[in-house]
Amino acid sequence: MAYLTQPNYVKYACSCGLLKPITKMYFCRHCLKLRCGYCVCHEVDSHYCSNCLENLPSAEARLKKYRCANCYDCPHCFHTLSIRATSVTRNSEDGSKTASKLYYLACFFCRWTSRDVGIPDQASATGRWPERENENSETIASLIEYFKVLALKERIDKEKIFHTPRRNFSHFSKLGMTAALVRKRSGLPSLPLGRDADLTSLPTIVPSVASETVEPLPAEMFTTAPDLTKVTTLSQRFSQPDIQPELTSEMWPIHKHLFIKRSQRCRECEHNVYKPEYNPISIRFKIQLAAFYHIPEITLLSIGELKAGVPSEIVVRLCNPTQHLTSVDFRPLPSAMEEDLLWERQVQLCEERERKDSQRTSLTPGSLNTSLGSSLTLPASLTRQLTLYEPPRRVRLDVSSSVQLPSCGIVLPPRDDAAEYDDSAEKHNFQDDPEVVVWRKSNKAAVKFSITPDKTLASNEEVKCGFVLGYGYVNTMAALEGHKEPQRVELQVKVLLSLGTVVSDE
Amino acid sequence: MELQDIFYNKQEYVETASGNKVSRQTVLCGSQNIVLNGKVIVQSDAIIRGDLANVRTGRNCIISRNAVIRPPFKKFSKGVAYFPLHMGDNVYVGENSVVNAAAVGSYVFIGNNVVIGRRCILKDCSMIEDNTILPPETVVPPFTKYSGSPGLCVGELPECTQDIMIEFTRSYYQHFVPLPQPDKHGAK
Amino acid sequence: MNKLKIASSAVVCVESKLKGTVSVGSMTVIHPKASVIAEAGPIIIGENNIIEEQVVIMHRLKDGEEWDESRVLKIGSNNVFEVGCVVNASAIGDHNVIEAKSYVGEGIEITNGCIIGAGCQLTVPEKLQDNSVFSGSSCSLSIAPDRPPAQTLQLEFLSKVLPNYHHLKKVKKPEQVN
Amino acid sequence: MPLYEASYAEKHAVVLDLGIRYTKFGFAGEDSPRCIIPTEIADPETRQVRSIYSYKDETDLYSLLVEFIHMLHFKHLLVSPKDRRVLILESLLCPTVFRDVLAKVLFRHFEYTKIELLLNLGQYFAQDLIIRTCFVTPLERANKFADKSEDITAAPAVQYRVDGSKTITIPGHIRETCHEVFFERDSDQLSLPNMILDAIVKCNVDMRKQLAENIFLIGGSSMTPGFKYRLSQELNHLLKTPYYSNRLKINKFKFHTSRVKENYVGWLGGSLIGASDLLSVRSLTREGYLNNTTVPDWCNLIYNTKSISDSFKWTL
Repeated sequence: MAYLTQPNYVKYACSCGLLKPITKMYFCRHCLKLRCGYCVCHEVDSHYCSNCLENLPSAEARLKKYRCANCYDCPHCFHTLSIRATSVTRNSEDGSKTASKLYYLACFFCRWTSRDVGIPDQASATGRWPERENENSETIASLIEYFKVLALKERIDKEKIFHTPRRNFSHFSKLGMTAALVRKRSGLPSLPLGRDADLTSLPTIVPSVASETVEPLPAEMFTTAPDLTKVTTLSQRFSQPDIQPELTSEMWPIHKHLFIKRSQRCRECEHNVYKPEYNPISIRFKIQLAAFYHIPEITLLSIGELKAGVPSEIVVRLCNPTQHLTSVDFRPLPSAMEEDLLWERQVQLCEERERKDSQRTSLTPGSLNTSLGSSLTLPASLTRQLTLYEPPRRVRLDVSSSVQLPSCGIVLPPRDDAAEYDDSAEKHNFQDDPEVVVWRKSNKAAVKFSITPDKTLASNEEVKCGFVLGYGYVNTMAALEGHKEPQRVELQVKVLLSLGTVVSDE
Repeated sequence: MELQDIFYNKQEYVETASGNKVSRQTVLCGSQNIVLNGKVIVQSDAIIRGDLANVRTGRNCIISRNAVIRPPFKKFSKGVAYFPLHMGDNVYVGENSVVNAAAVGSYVFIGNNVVIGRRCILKDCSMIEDNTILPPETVVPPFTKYSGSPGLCVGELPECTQDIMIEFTRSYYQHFVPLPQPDKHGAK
Repeated sequence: MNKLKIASSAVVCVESKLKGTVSVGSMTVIHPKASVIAEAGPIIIGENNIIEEQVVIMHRLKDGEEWDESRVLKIGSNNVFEVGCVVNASAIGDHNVIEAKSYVGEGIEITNGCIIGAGCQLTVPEKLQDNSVFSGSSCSLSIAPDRPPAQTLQLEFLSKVLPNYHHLKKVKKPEQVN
Repeated sequence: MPLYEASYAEKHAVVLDLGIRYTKFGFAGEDSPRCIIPTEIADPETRQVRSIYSYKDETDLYSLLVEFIHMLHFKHLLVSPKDRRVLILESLLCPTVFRDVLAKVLFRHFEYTKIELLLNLGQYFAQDLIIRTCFVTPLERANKFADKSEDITAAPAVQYRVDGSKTITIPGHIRETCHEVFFERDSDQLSLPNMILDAIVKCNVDMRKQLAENIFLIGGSSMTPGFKYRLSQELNHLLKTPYYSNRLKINKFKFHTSRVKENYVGWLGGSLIGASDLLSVRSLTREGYLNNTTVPDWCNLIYNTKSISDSFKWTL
């Protein structure tokens, strides 16, 4: 839990240069590199409602504007509204009384109800609540049409400048209605009708008329104070961007915004590092390559008293989460200059890759205009897009202490879930140096080493130390990809420990 | 940072055969209706209202000081009913928190001073931050973090939350040890 | 003078703490671990109230004051005090809901039909408007069109079930406690 | 069926208006933004909420923007940003650093395909006075209370509740004067009405009358009650001062009334453009970005070439 509530004492350097706790990192089994939420590509996997926990297929979700059809949020406090029933007795025509139930929406937090704003009670609990229409949507739709024609006109004018007219340059005009239908079906805004459309007849729009008279404020503004319980707050207004009610009596229930499940993809090899199951309540995964399950975890166990310039002992616990025996060793961090060089090399690699990629795509690197021209002829997605890479950052390990690392490597046995229930103390025959290994327990080992906070540190300044952790990793992917034996590789990761602040001498 | 040892007074706690450690300073009303499924810690002044309806917790749960576990009620046209409250495995309930939920999944973290309103449903691998007020009937989906008043989703939890919670509750149990008794083993 | 007066139909669990002169009206339920502390003067609790566990209702003695039999804190009827709320109000009317872990400071007069939302901390001395609803981290105020419904059904259930599990405080006639 | 697939793969363009205080974000071709949220994000390191514009340097801005746009996509819009087109509405006074970093974030981090930058969107609707640079930083709520008239008797005070522990009394004169900042004449003669008149003075004589009769106010601040009234009063007043009366031969001002809420008119303009085909003609593609690594800027002469100005004129 330390990971959920405490500050992150132990950080690993991701291959993109950022420092993150191990729980927020991934390990790409294909590139054998660490990734983090920052340097993977996030994709929306599925949409679901956080209240009814129902999945919505993405096409349907898009149609519903990514909101749940059945669940509503309170427009007052944004908590989910509950449906409440009241029973009413109605006098039917023959004089007998029939009891029936009527439903309304109520917020159990701020006690707002749909009755407050005059929404009539509904006869069925799942009944469709009345919706408000944006009164401007029609005007805006006609404006959109107008602009499409304008834009098309301009495009054709441009073409006259840049290209000699070509027949059938547009895929859409070639297929005419079919293409339009396809677009419509996929829920995209329809494109202009094509070059053959009659450009002389612009859709008529009513131009806005300016007026000289401006309404002054009503006189009550200066005499009566507004009742704050009846005026909405800014966040209440902005929760309904199209209506933006100013009075609480105009607030309507808001369709609950959907939540998403995301999958994450390594940008380098395009394999998924994380893919959730479709079911919103499932906590399982289709693909789960969290670093937590692949690289040795380091936890701080104890820290001696930290005084500037005085050596102190720290104990860390190493844990091997994999099913394979591994060995770890400690190496000093590269110097600032080496780090600079490493980083420059990385950036260069990234640029090279980009250059190669851009040569591979059919487009010749040219001016802005050529790319303009090409995007005219082909819809963007028809060509394989050129990828831009994000250059890694320089790892910023600002350590403020020197470390005396253990010189020997440490072997960590594989993870054994059954060991948790096995109370008989297992005996490993590891030849450990008692000066290094404090204790061992199944796949874990506690290791101590000495650090010396820099002499220059004032009291209350933070002590950080770092090292490079080398570890063996058994690549089972290789076995799947046709190699007979799982490949054993030696990997490295830079680790930064935040040890707390220097104690003053008094 | 690994948990430090948490000491308790040996006289104050009762340890059951299944490893539950329950303080004598708690109010377990209707104890015949309360099931603690093993290695559960119930700390001083916690209240579990088994008299209202059944309460069942999974393995390796921690119920901190002053927490109240209280089955929720619902009004019907003919009367009220209290619903049983089920809690999964490896759940942590922080100090001074009130849990009125209908269901709490496994690997759930509830911070200190939290109010979980009536009939809330906390799904597996979710987290409620300190001082959150979760209004009645809130549903907290997996891998989300709720905070504020009213509690709203403020973030996501790491994908390995399940193992983080297992690790945490297990090590909490391991570090929850009786005070060393100086008269008997003064040396240690 | 510590006098305890409990109406015969009231349910007051033994694990609750009543201190000072407290009178509990009929059908009122006091859960275990609730405290009603009358320091400055008597507390008179009306009918059909629910006082849940860890609730603290305090009639606090201010500096330099002494017990005054005539300084009564009156709590009306049909109020619900939810788990862990702390109430130092100077008066409480009827049909109020003081939700879990809320705090009502001294000098506040709770009228009728008010809801103090969970976790709200009210400290400015004032007389609340009828049907005030406070909620959220900033204690935003709105005025409800009507008061919250009475918890009659819950009271019925509790007064049936609690005696099966708890020893009750019963006082036939005013009892002298040292 | 390449065409069929293509149109499936083609994604809805998004329109982003990063205001100083509030950000409007939504899909092109829709009548209102999907969300209006404060332009701020919790700093990934310190968890402190910071405005995007409070950046210290380029790297800082880069991380803030990455976090912010990530949040916009995965919490509000719920679509993947990859291979999407985005239309950015930017202020005239947007710093170059901000533009460049934004482009870098969008292309490199989120892998957008195309970015379109738009300036001054009001034009197509009516006329070109855009009040979006000014934002008062009062109590948020002050927006609601303040009023603009020059009446001398102060409006009644308002009791504003802050938490359960404090009540703030907002005196009437504050309610009335907190927006005075727009109308104050400082040493540079830069009050809002001055700026409007100066803009008109700088225009061609033939256009002046037309401009003055087509004032269109957009931006959240112009939504305060009485704003328009006060502005018209001020304008008419200033017109009578010798400075302007010598230069301007206008006798009246006319205002347009927006059909939608003023604070997202700018966004709506973007949405209209985004829905049309203009986007594909005038946008900056990944390839273009790779070759130049700069973003076209209206004030940079390289980009402000004749052909583009021509087409702008044409659309006017």
